[in-house]
Amino acid sequence: MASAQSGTLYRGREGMWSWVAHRISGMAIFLFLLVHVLDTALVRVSPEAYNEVIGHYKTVVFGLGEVALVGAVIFHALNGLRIILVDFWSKGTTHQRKLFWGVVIVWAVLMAGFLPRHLMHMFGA
Amino acid sequence: MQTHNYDVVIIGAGGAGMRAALESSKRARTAVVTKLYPTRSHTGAAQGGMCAALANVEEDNWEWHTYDTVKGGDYLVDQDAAEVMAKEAIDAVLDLEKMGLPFNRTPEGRIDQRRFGGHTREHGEAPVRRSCYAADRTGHMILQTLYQNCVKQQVEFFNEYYVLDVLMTGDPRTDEGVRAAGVVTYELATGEIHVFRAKSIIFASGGFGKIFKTTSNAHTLTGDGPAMAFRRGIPLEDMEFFQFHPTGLAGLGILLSEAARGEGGILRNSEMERFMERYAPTLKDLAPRDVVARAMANEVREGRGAGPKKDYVYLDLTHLEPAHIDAKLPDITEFARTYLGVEPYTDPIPVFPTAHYGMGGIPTNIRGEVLANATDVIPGMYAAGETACVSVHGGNRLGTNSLLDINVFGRRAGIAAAEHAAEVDLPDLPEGVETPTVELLERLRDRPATEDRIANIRTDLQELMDANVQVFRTEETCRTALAGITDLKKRYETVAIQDKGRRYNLDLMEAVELGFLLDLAEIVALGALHRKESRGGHFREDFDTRDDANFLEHTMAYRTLPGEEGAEGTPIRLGTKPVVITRYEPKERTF
Amino acid sequence: MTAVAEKPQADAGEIPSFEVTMRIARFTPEDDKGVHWEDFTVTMHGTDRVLDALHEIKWHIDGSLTFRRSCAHGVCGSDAMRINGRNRLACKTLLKDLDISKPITVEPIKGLPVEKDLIVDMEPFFDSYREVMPFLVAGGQEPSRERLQSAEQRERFDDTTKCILCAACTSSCPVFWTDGQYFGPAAIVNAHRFIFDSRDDAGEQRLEILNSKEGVWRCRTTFNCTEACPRGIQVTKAIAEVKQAVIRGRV
Amino acid sequence: MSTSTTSIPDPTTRYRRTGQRGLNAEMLSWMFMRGSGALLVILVFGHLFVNLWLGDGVKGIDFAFVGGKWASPFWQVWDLLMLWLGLIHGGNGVRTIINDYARGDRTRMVLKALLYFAVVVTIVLGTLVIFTFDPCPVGAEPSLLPSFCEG
Ligand SMILES: Cc1cc2nc3c(=O)[nH]c(=O)nc-3n(C[C@H](O)[C@H](O)[C@H](O)COP(=O)(O)OP(=O)(O)OC[C@H]3O[C@@H](n4cnc5c(N)ncnc54)[C@H](O)[C@@H]3O)c2cc1C
Ligand code: HEM
Ligand code: SF4
Ligand code: F3S
Ligand code: FES
Repeated sequence: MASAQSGTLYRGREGMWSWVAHRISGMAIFLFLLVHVLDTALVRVSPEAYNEVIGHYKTVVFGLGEVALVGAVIFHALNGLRIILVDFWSKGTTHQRKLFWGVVIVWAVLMAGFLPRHLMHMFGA
Repeated sequence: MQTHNYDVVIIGAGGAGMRAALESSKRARTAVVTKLYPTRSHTGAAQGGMCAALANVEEDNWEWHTYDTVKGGDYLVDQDAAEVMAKEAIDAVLDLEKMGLPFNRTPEGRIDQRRFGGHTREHGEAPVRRSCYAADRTGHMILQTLYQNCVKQQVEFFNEYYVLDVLMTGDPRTDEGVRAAGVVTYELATGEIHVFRAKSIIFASGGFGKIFKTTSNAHTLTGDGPAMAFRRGIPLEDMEFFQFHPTGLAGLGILLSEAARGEGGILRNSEMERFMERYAPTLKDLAPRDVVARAMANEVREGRGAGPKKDYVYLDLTHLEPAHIDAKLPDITEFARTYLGVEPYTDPIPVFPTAHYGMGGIPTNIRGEVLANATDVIPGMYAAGETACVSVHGGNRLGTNSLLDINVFGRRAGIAAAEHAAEVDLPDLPEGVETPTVELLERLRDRPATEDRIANIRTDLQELMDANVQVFRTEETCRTALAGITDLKKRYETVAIQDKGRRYNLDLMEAVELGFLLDLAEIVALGALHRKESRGGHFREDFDTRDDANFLEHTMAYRTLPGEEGAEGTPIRLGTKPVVITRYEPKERTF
Repeated sequence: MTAVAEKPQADAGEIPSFEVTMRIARFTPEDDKGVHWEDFTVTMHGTDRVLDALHEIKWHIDGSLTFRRSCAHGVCGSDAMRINGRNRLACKTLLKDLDISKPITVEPIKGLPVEKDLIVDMEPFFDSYREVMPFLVAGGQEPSRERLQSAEQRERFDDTTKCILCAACTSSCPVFWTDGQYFGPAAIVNAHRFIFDSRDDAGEQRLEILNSKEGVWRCRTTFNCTEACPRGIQVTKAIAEVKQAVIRGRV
Repeated sequence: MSTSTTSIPDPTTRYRRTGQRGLNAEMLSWMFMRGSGALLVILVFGHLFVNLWLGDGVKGIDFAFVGGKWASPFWQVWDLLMLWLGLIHGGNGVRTIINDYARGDRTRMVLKALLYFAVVVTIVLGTLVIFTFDPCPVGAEPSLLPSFCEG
């Protein structure tokens, strides 16, 4: 019996890709959250330990990671709201595609606001 | 090989088959054997509606309906059958409603009704609103509703099993006391042969429109039922009567329901003239199909066709409100958009007659029992639907009467088959009943490769039939067709298939189906040659009037016995059967 | 008459013929080649559909190419397949609407076991359908005439009556691909058809059936089903309505 | 041969299911995802806003900053809610993902066990930290501590 899974990638549209992104971002945030709680727990060990670990967050690599994380959180949150609208608002399903592009635009705006400031904090004066 | 024992075996799961199954499975152990998943049956393609004199929107009664049916069928209708159908139509519609069919509704919440070609009040005075409908998806809803109820009743289906042979206890042409015994089937998924023993068999295998090239019929409508019945010695009735539906999408044959005209659509020629006013002053665009189809073909012949090749006319809906079109004709307007790129709101749709419905088929009486000849029945054999010829459609079927036919006579056949099964024992089958089928398949499968293809033969057949046995026929064209078919049959004897596998061998099945088509096409052409008159869907240019003195009778085509000589060098012997006339004496048809 | 002066622009056969390459996922259970791509180049015409191209191949090049089809105009639901990565009916997809400069990929629908070439096993699909009680259950005294239903009540479930059980939706659903137990959009659509029928009395039973582990909650609103449905049914909307009905505990 | 008429079972029997009335786990989980999601929007954005936007952004985060926040019961409750909701929401989401992709019952069991373990440990740990947190641990280098520790 042939595998049912073979073949080309399914060419879904906004609905499918937003779901993929939602899933990936959710998973990423969750993993980060696990780590984040652990590192925050270091405040119980000693201020030095905490500050040392948290110091890593202030490096460039982590700074960029932070950007990705914030991007993921914002997307996940906005798209989560879109999903809630699709589920509970009677016109949500009709407008899902518009809602998706709304999410993208709001995401871009928020990121555009956050990025310069964050980078400024990271590298800046 | 596997053997199954049932009381009733139903061949086909279209409207007729499933309506029969709903009755029969309540009363007897029933198997429905179908080459398609039930919901793929072509009943689902029917659009316009199903007539019954419910009188929900205006005065109507079943006698007017009977009259219209008889007149529409050009008096070749068996009037006892037409009465049964028109009378039981009302319950048939109400039954479907109770089963859940979502009919369109009147403001009072009753089943809505609309006009349809040939349906009139007061014996032809004016069009009447008689067709019960669900948008332009009535057939779809009927098929779904029947399937849903089969699921509810847990009817046993054998899906994608091809019935390839029917078994009786003898040969109905020669033996006495012949009765039904079973069917031989081919399981598509495995290539295995299954024999179903049965006390009653119901043919409900649909039409055979694929003998023509331009047709509204599905690829799978290859007349398997009538062809295998014929090969086993059962006669076929009135096969020369084939209906050409006026409004097929030009070049494609996809149907645009008569409901388009029922809702106000108008046929126009290249000069945008409403030409039906000339051919049928009273009913105009809603005259019976044979009249309209011929009028259209005539416009094209006389040079008033539209398009670059001047080979079609227009169906004009542009004067209708888009909202009205969307509510009442959503699917067919979508067909025009999808397949021809025409926007029906603003542009007229190119249409031309398309082969649509075979009035003829396996002869039955009003209980659905199959006839061995003009008088005797074969106990345990039943037929219903397009495959059968009761004959309620005579020379020309009225729109909506087929969905009615499958429900009324499907039900009758189902009940009769189950009742018969309760009274008799399962007949014994000798060893090796499947051998002819196995040999047929092996022959097709094992032939050495050839240049020629099954598809080429089929295309040649369809083009031959379109050119010679379509809306207009003459002695000469019928003879051309017969000679052509003889040649094609020779080619068919040697042609090879390519797929040699066992599982899902549709290549092989198409080859078998072509064999059926060739047999049926020959019967159609021979019948057309011999009926030297014009009546209903059969129009002979060399005999352009109806001739009741000589031809007010059904044609019966029998397969010749070994050694017997057939008509015109074919393996077919022609006979007749009287038409049942109860109260409507034949009159000239005017519309 | 409004249309007298107008000339329709589209004519069958007007668009010239063209060459197109069909890249088809082949699988024969009787050899050990597994699933593999095969290319066929055919000459097609104006209004030809993908189904016509498949026929051209089957009838004139390779008779063993196997696929289901019947009505050839999008009403029987036989020929759902994955064309250029999306589920469509082959008989409703015009070649000229695809990019014919590249090969057109044709694969069986996803998530159901492939039996041969483009044919999949439909039984799991129909099993789910049968499980949602897809039939009218009307209690009470059987009326002698029809049951009354207002035009608005009839309109309430009109969309979902159009389903032709082609499986394009269910086999486009990412949840169904990974979890074949999920009822799938088609079954929910057909439950919706009865849940919202004013004549029906078994809505609560159906809601119960769909309020299960493999029921409506598995749907993650990816909308692939809605995009795939050849009948234009608002599938995700129907699912959302069923979810709401389950939450409220009634229709 | 006895192929007499067979009795046909009542079609509705097959469908008379017992149990599973009203609420069930999948539905609760579905509603919870939406409810917690909506709350998390406020919590997470508030958190990000305060931590990454106000003041010096990420640069400003250190023991003193955290200590300063948790001195206030408001932020304690805020972070606690965020911790619980976030982890249960995320954990439930990952559970769905595991259900979707894990082939075979064993893998699924193992993965889910790991997940539940991680979620429980993290929640317990996080809760403890928030409540037992001492912003001014004795003996720590004073410069690292929040300003109010002095004296
Ligand atoms: C496009 C179109 C529109 C129409 N519109 C209307 C309308 O508006 N009103 C109206 O009254 N009529 C209409 N008709 C006519 C009507 O729909 C058909 O005549 C009728 O539905 C036939 O039903 P049936 O049950 O006899 O056959 P079908 O529905 O064709 O079913 C045939 C069944 O037989 C099975 N079968 C065939 N061969 C075999 C075999 N060898 N072994 C096993 N199974 C087999 C098939 O699988 C199928 O299940 C229309 C027809 C068409 C084509
Ligand atoms: C910030 C506000 C948030 C909102 C509005 C939100 C919303 C949602 C919603 C509605 C779902 C359900 C999706 C579905 O059923 O299809 C979901 C799933 C999920 N969320 Fe969130 N969420 C948020 C924050 C988080 C956080 C902080 C995490 C990580 C800890 C997270 C991890 C997940 C995961 C892993 C899934 C499962 C994804 C899937 O099944 O595909 N979410 N979220
Ligand atoms: S809902 Fe649409 S896609 Fe799904 S089976 Fe029905 S018709 Fe096909
Ligand atoms: S594709 Fe699947 S996830 Fe839901 S919206 Fe359609 S059922
Ligand atoms: S062949 Fe019937 S839907 Fe395509």
